[in-house]
Amino acid sequence: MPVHLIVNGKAAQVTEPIRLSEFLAMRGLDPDSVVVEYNLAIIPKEDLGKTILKENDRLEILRFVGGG
Amino acid sequence: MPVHLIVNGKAAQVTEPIRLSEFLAMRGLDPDSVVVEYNLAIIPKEDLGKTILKENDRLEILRFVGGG
Amino acid sequence: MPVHLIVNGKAAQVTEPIRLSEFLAMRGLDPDSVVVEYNLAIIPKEDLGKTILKENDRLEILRFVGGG
Amino acid sequence: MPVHLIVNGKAAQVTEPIRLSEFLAMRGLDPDSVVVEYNLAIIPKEDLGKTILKENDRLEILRFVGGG
Amino acid sequence: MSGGGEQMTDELKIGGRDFQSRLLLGTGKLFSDALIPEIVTSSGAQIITVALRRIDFESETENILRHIPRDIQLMPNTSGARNADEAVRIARIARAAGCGNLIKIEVIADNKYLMPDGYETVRATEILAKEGFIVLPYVSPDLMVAKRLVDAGAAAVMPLGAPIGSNRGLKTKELIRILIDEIDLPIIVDAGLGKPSHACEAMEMGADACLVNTAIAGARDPVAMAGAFGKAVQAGREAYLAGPGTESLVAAASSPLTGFLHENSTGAGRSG
Amino acid sequence: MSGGGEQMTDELKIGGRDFQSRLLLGTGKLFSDALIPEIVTSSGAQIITVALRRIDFESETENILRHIPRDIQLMPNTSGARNADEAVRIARIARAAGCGNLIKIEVIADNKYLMPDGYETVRATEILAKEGFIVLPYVSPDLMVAKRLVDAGAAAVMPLGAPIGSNRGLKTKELIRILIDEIDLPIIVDAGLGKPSHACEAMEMGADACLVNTAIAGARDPVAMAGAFGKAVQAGREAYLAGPGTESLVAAASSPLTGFLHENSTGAGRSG
Amino acid sequence: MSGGGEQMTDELKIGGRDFQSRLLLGTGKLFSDALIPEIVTSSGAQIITVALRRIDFESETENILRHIPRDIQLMPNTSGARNADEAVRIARIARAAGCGNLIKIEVIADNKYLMPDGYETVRATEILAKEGFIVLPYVSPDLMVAKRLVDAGAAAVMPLGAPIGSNRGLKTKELIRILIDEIDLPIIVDAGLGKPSHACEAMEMGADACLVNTAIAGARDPVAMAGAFGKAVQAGREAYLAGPGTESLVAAASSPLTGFLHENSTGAGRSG
Amino acid sequence: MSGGGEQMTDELKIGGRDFQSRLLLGTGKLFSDALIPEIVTSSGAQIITVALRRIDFESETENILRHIPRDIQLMPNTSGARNADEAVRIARIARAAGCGNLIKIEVIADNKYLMPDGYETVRATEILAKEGFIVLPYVSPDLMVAKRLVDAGAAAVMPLGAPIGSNRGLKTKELIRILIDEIDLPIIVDAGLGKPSHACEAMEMGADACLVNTAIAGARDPVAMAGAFGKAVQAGREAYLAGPGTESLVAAASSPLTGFLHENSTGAGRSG
Repeated sequence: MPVHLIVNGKAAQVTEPIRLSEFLAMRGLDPDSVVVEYNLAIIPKEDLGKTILKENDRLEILRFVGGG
Repeated sequence: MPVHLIVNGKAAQVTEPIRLSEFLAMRGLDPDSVVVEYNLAIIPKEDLGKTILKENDRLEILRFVGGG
Repeated sequence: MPVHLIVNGKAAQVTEPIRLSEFLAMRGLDPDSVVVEYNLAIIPKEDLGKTILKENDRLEILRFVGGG
Repeated sequence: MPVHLIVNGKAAQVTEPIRLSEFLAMRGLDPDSVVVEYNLAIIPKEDLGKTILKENDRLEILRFVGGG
Repeated sequence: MSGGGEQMTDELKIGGRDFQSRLLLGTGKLFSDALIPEIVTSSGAQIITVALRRIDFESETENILRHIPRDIQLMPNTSGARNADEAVRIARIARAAGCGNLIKIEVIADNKYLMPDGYETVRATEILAKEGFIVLPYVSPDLMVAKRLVDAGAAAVMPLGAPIGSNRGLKTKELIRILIDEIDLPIIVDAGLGKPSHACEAMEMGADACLVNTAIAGARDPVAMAGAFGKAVQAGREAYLAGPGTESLVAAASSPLTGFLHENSTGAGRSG
Repeated sequence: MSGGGEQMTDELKIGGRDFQSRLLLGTGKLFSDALIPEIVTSSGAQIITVALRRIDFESETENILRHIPRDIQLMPNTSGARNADEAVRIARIARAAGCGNLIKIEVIADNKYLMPDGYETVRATEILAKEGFIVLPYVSPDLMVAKRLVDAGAAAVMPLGAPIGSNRGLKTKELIRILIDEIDLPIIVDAGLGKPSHACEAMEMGADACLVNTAIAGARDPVAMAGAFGKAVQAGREAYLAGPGTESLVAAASSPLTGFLHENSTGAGRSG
Repeated sequence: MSGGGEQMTDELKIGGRDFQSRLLLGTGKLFSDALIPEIVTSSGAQIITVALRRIDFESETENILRHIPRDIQLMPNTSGARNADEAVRIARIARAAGCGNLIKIEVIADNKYLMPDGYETVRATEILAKEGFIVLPYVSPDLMVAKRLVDAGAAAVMPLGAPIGSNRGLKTKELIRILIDEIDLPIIVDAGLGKPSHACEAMEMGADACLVNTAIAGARDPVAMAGAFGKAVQAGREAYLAGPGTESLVAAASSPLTGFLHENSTGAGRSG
Repeated sequence: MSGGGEQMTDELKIGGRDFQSRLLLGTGKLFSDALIPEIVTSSGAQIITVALRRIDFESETENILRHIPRDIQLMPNTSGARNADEAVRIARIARAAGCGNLIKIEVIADNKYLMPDGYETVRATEILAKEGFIVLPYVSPDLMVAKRLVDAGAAAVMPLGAPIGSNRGLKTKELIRILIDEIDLPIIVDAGLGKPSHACEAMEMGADACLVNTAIAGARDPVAMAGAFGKAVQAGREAYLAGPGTESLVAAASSPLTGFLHENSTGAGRSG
């Protein structure tokens, strides 16, 4: 059963409840270079494998970029 | 019996309960050229004769001056 | 016999020796609105009719224009 | 017989015709630290001993100082 | 901020009233209030600020109002106020005293540079606008404060050009320019203008008016200086409406570029 | 360099004639010479420059002089001259043409910035002053050149504020200030003034007059801009005579420093 | 704001850490983040700002952090925040991401001039300082806002010199001077500095540091420009500590005033 | 006037010799000549001016030359000269005294502002260049004088930024800019630079070098100030070569314009 998510403000879905670390891997993202906010809470790198995505979860996947 | 007042932030007194208009006259002030705040309420010129000073009244007697 | 002139820095000629006033008229110029230098001498308006152009004369015909 | 000189614009005199090098020594000046103009000609250091002061000579004794 | 249009109808609108003059006068520090009528005449000013102070029983001073011509619009200020509440209290007294409902908000808690407090000024503006005052707040030229003043119901925004009384000129030009561009209210440059050329420059940039006090009161001849400011403000306004030409880094001849007597001249310069 | 005195008699003296207006006008680059009468009226100018050029037989152009009101003092310039001799020649032609003996010397050999040649200008001034001309030389603001112009018999010195036609303003203030202080002739700032505030500032510094051309001719509305310059020059002059106050780095209250309602207040600031 | 003292120990103290360099770098708009190490080296900077943004899944972009040398102090900014709450949220994410507790508050709701919102900035500063952040707020140079930031627990105040990215220079000098005089926190001029001379001037006035981004990123050679800014900031700081001489309106000979060969000379000038 | 190119080879060429430093030092008004070695070291200067004066038999003063390091290029000036002939005489004495053939021409007849005399300076340059001197004339920033100096054989042109010793800064920017653009010789700004930022700005504009005296000698700590000027001149030079970005009237975000957390954001601003 598909899981519906809001990722960076847009609708997204995965086919089954997977771990956050798996989601990042699917998107080709290195956990070391992103910051993940999961339902408004920041997830430490070491906990990415413990969190399992469920219906209506909201994800913000962020990165540091150049800024002044 | 003397009446104690605070006039422009300083202690003052009159020997008996008098009218505001009389108080101004005693101080040599023309009612047309001052603004009187009596216990935080502004007293219209025409009411200066109706107000009788009583113990602990607070008066602010003000005037317009040059300002930028 | 043609008369060769230098007018405002350029070669010009007239078919015969004519007066300066006639030359101006041929060019459609009002003597009142121009200044004429004839062989480096300024010709007063009243003398324009007295001066007869001859071979190799140099004319500067000038006018006042806007300037700062 | 005294010799009259103009030294740096002022009258001066020495009791007898002496050498420029002697004159400098009398004034306590190190020949290495001054520049001497003798009757409008600059005297090289090595010639200071060859020049003998005579009546009406004009001397400029100069030095380098701070300047911008 | 202002549009252009026919000069005939180029009026400053404040609180529903039209003013021909774009110079507002402060009356502080004059060596005699008796100069006011002459200063009003020479400057052409139609709006004048006054302050409210406690009577000093020890010294006899006159009422300044008797020197101010009848047809002049009074604009009491709230000087002396250190926060919004004090400013509101002063405004109410001034109105009750019959000075009308125009009020210049001035909230200052800094004694050295007399810099206004934008936050408290917004608060006071909000309260007084609701009570029907025509509120002209004196502020630092800060865009976000100005936007809040718009929301609070201000009738104009009065940014400072330099500290009060410093005569230093239009030192905050960069920020005032932004207010003129972004704020849809009259922008009146207040404080710091020390010479007529400063006021003229503010007007050329598109400011809607200038308020001047110290530069006039501190001149050797205040009446003549008031006249000078009046003309300079008008000059700046007219220049703004006339649409100035552009600047260029190199020269551009003002006399024709054909040479005077040089064949094929591509131009020997000439001036203007 | 002028003193002060009663405004009634505050006139600009050039070559023995008195002028009420301290704004001189250039006439180059106007889109129509027919604007001149209106520009003269709006600006109040009494002295106007014109240039002399070869007739172009191909294009019909009018004589500018017919647009210049009778009572205006003409001041032909020597634009186009690259050296003293050419300037002298132009001056003589202009006088012979009946334009009077006022002449603006302009000797320029630089085509990009149109910077005047001080050395040749001094030479031309010397020759023409001896011939009875009233000579107004246009120069860079160089003190030693100005001193030589005094010796050469100039009637005024006209330093540039910025390159001709650049509209950049009073960029040479520092050097013009020195001329005003040291040269005992009228100092007329010529070239570069782009806005009325620039001219106003020059006058406040003590310049005796300003000559403006491009800033007026290049405005969207030259007549209105001329009026603005006229007022600004007057404002600056009046401010100079009125004796401006001094600048200060900190604030100086313009409303009284006793607080409004604070006991023992040493003063909460207030504005102006 | 800083005192003087031995240059050996002239360090910028921010949040309990000492920095030798007084130039802070922004990293926006570089054509390649790979330039960062060279820019850091040439400039000597020890504090660097970064921003936080959503991943764009469509375009592959690198993590900027891998280009930033280990010993550099990161200072994330809250750009993108339109109010205090958003700024607080970004700050918390940045800290959670391991960037340390230094945070530059930037709250902007104006899209044209990018002017910061002082009111919201004070609010965010208050919240974050309580949570243990070292807060460096970016603001307009307003004294009363700066005083509130002191009360709110800011570690420094960062006033703008001109709008972000405008390269216009130290246009708010007049107001920054007041902050330097009155605020007992490091004053770091941020935004608008377009050339090394602008940063140098800020430091000479007594600013404690400068933050530069656009002027370096937009140069033809950003590495060389970063070096130039590094030297200029140091030069300005050293000049401030060295105690500059005073200005004078007239000249003061730098060579001795006795004439060279003139009897009784009271001095023919000479230069420097 | 210089091109760009590799910094390795970015040298100032004067009279056939290459200099790495672009800061020239004056030595007047130091409270002790014994400071010179330290000032030379801190500033990195390689060219130093000295003046020539009559011995004062009443007061014992040292020879300044013994304080000037061996490898430094001396540049005597002709201060005290009031005309070309005197300048020529001083130059010849200086050379005869073994100071080499570099000479700074300085001809001044004005005692208040110490403004140089361009005409006499050109004459002296002509004579001395023919005699094999490397001539560096100090002048007002006048384009036509500078052109004559080129023709006269000058090795550089040294325009003033403000009156000698005034510390007023780069007040003649507008005119120096023109020299830099038009004159094909090194332009060395001399006189008036009061702070490192002034020198930095001159270099950013493209000046080839700066000569500083009073600002260093008059500082509380001349050695530190000399160091500051050295760095500022280098910073300005590097910035010039690095190609600064352009100025803009509005802001340009330095952090990315996508919002932080706003869907479809067209950008909430952010700084730099």
